[in-house]
This record gives sequence, C-alpha cells and structure tokens, in this order.
Amino acid sequence: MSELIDIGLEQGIWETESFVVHLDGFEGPLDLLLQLARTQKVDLSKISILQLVEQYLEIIESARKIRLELAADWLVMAAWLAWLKSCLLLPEKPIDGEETEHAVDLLQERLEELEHINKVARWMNDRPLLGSEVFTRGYYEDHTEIDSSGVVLDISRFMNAYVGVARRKSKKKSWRIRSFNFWTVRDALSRLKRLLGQSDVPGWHVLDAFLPSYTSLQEPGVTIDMISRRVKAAWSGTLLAGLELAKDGQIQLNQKEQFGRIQLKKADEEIKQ
Amino acid sequence: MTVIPILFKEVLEAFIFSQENPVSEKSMIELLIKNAVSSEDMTALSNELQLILEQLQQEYRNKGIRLYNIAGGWQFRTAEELAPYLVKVINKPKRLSRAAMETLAIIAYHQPCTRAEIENIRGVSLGQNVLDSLLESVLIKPCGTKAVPGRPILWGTTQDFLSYLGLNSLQDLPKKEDLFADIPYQTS
Amino acid sequence: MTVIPILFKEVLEAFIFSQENPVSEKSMIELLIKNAVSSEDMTALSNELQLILEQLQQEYRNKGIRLYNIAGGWQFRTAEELAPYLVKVINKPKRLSRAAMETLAIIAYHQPCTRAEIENIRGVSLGQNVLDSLLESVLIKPCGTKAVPGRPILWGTTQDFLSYLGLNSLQDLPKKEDLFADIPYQTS
Repeated sequence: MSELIDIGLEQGIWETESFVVHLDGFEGPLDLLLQLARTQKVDLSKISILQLVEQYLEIIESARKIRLELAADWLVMAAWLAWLKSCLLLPEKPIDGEETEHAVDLLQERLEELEHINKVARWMNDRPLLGSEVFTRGYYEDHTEIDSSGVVLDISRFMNAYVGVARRKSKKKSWRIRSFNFWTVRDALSRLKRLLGQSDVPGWHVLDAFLPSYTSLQEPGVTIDMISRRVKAAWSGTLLAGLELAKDGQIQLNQKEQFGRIQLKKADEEIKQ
Repeated sequence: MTVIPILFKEVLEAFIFSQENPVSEKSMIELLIKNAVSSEDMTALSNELQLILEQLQQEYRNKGIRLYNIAGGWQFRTAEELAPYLVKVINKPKRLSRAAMETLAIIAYHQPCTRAEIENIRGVSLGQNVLDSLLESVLIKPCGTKAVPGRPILWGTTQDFLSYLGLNSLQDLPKKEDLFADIPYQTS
Repeated sequence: MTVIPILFKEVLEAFIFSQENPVSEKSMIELLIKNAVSSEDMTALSNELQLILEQLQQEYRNKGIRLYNIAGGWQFRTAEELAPYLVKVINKPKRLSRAAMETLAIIAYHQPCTRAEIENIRGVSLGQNVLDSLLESVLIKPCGTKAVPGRPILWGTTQDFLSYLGLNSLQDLPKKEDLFADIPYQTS
C-alpha cells in the first residue's frame, strides 16, 4: 500500500479526496483515520476498526521509511492503534475485551464527531459568504444630527462659580490691608531733617512734635484700631530716625528718666566736629 | 385596520438601506413611534411591520439587490447568484483556511468551548494564527472562562459570524441529521 | 441590436450598490468586458448601458431608495424627501466655560446689573463672547438700562435659567448668607 503515500505533495485543501494519501495534506492522525474510514464507504458506526487500524499502521510504517522525523502525535496514535489491534486480534481476555470495546467506541465517536465538523465546515464554506460572494452596501448614510443648543447647568457648578468669585474678591481685599501706609524710618528721617533745617528755634524740642499729624493718618475706610497702630508705627519710626541722626552727630538726644519724654536739639558746632 | 401609513414602507426601505448593519425590527418600531405612528396596539404594529417587510422582500425578489433576514435583523445584500459576475471586479478578502473553518464550526456547535476542547475534536493542536484570524474577522469572541484549573477562555461565535454566513440565528445552522442525510462517505 | 444580456441589469444594480463611491460608466463597461460581454462596437455598448441605467433609475423612481447620477458616477441613496423621517437627533448640550458660569452666577445674585458691575465683582474684564454665549443659550436677557451716563444695559436671568436649574423662582437660589458664613467680606 506504499503507493498510497506521496509525501511532499500538498493536497488541495478543499479538493475531493482521492485514494492517494498525502500525509502533509492531513490535519493530524485523526484526519487521516477519517479519510481512511471514508474509503470503506460505509456508515461510520459500521466500519471495520481492525481494517482501519491496519491501513493506518501500514501508512505510518512506509512513511517512516522515507521520513524518519514523522511527528510524535502520528506515532503516538500508531502505538495506541497497535495496542488496539492486538486486543482485537486476541479477544479472549475478558477484562481487556471490555477495555477494547470502550476504546473502539471512543475511536468511532471521535471519528463521527470529526466527520460532523468536516461536513459543517464544508457547508459553511459552500455558503455565499459576506464579502466573498455577497456584498452589503458599500456606502452608509448617517442621518444622525447633533443638537448642541442646550446647556448643561447644574446647581453645584453654578454655586461653586459664585463662591469662587467671592473668595477671590475677599482675598484681594485682605492683601490691600497688608499694604497699608505705615510711617517708615525713611519717612521719619526726611521729616526730621526737613523740620530741623527749617527750625530757627534753638534748644530742646520734644520728639512728639516731629510726628505726623493725627489727621494725616486718618483715611476713609480705616478703622480706629488701624489708626492707633499707625500712630505707634510713626512713633517708633521717628525714634529710630532720631537715633540714626544722633549717631551721625547731627542731633543730640536727651531723656531725663525712664519712660520720660525724649527731647532733641540740633547738635552744637563743637560736637559736630 | 392599518396603523402604519403607506408612506412608511418607503421610509423603512430607506432606513434599512441607510444602515451599516442588519436593522432589528425593534429599531424599526422605534423609528415608527418617533415619527408619530400610532403605538397603542403594539401587536398590531408589529404584525403590520412584518407584512411590510415581507412585501419589500417580495419587491426585491427579482432584483440585483435582495432584502435578507440576517442576524436578527434585515439587510439589503447583493443577490447570491450574481457572485460570479461581481467577483471579477470586486476585490475579495482572503477566504478562511480549512483549519480556521473547522475551528469555527466546532465553536459554533459546541459554544462556549475551550481551546483544549477544540483541539480534542480535531485531534491536532490549534495554531495561534487560526484563532487570531477568527478573532480578527470578529467571527468569535471570548465568553468568560471555564471553572477548571487554569481557567481557560471559553469561545463563542459573534453576531458578525451570523452575518458572515447570512444566517438569522444559530438555529439556522444545519442539524447533524441533515448533514448525514446525504449519502455518506462518498469519495468522489 | 442588443449586446448586453438582460441579466446584466441586475449585475450592474448589484455592482453600483456594493461600491463605496459613485460608479463611473467606465468601470461598468470594464465589468461588462471582464464578463465577456461583446465589445466590438463600443458606442453601441455605451449607449445600451445608458439605457439600462435610465431603466434602473425609472424602477427606483417610487421607492425609498433612488439611483442618482452623482459626481460623474451612479450611486444608490435614500430618497431625499424621506430624510426628515430618518433623522436621529442626538442631544449634546454645551458646558459653560468658567468665565460664563461666574458671570451667570453674578447676574443671578445681583440682577439687574451692568457689565461694569459684573467686571467689578469678578475683578477682570468681561469678554463679549462670554455674554454672547449666555445670550445664545437664553440664560440671560437685557432688562432695561441704568440711569447713569452712557445708559448701560442691565442684565437679568431668564425663565430658561430657572428651568435649567430646576428652580421655581429666584427665591429658591441658596441665600448668600448661607454660602459665605466663613467669609467676612461679602460681594455686594
């Protein structure tokens, strides 16, 4: 039966099967077995398993003479079938007999199932397939219109926006408070120098006299509390400016007692030198 | 006792024609209701729709375009018997290989099933390229996993599978008995 | 003197249907030639094709689908007058920008108010597009003018504004005092 084998020639996938078997054309040993079963031209449930097994083993045997590297699953199937054949030929052992019957049934079932799938696949392949034989419309029309005239308005986003504005606004206000005009040392220095330059009154003057006027510290919207802080700032500014001028020797400072009034006067010529 | 105005045969014809996929009767009913076709008696509406669809199908019986009931909906397609003339000018996609077609057949009949189950029936291991080609053509989809060790993926067929074969539902696949009815094991 | 077999009316019908773009008469002639339709007399072939196309167009005259001669080719399309029945409107409401939302909130709480007042509260100048978008969405409306030099327009909210927020009246807006319990300074 070696004329069955023609290894190396691809068998057309959907071609009608000939009696010649090309191993490469088969999808595994089960596929080959099915093909061999078909050649018996009987119902799968009535095939001669023994004949089938003999055919398969013969093919594998002759194939191995040509191609030693025959795939493992083909050989495993061959080994299993060889065992099945030996059992079928020696049916006298009762235990083995049962097992053999089961094995035969199993093989038959699998072949039937595969035959079914083969037929379904063929049936599917013979149908007019979409994209191959039948075609849908090549162009689609889209009749959807997008209406975006509406607005998403939810109360939480709306309130959030308002609170956001208010918070930004209140932050701005407090920033302006921090930038209030305090009487700085530099302000005090220039005021002191100016007043001393103008003053033609020799002798001691109280430091209080050099403070900016209370009314000049008053501005609309400024609280009483803020004004008293401005007064204190003016005080310390003027004192520091006085100390600075005294260090330079431009003026003399005098305080008679602790927490007493601070007095100042233009420095004498001799001290200046 | 007509509830659907005569004009709507044309509207439905245009609606089915304009859509990319088979149009379900449900969306046709929706379209009718949206266009203020009385919807008091839903059964009457549905029955009448059925009549209109049959009438349309009849009208296209002898044309190059036919109206088919596919994958649970209605779709216009070119007439099957014109394929030999059309394939000469239309570029066809590659056909599925025998391995892919058999795998698809197993999945169709045994869904949901695992890769191991497919391999067991075919008696050969399943190449990844086969699964890939079926997935790529959207003919199969994963349908969860099997509650066994390793939790293998279960495969099933898609809506596109039905559309591909021109079937309305899985019920339209041939029965085992029907396939074996013709003379078995002809080698010719 | 027919050169095109009768069957080819259907073939051409199916061919035009299957193509994405309008099919030129040139590619129809190609299809005929590839299918071995006699082509000795090209003028006769072309004339007959013309007749077939006109016949097809006639057949579809009273259907939901029409055959149109578009952009130098032929294409099936749904009948134009049926479009109103097929239109499916999808609502995609716009979202207001932050500037628009803030402006709207200020108008709601301080109405009627002028543009200058809004700018003063927000601390930034108000783009015309912001007011336009609110007007376009019918959320605000002019409510007369303020009796100051220049007579600026006074803005207020509309009925639509209330219905968008699901409020019955402006009284239902949360009170300012409740909103700003922790902020000593109030935007007034």
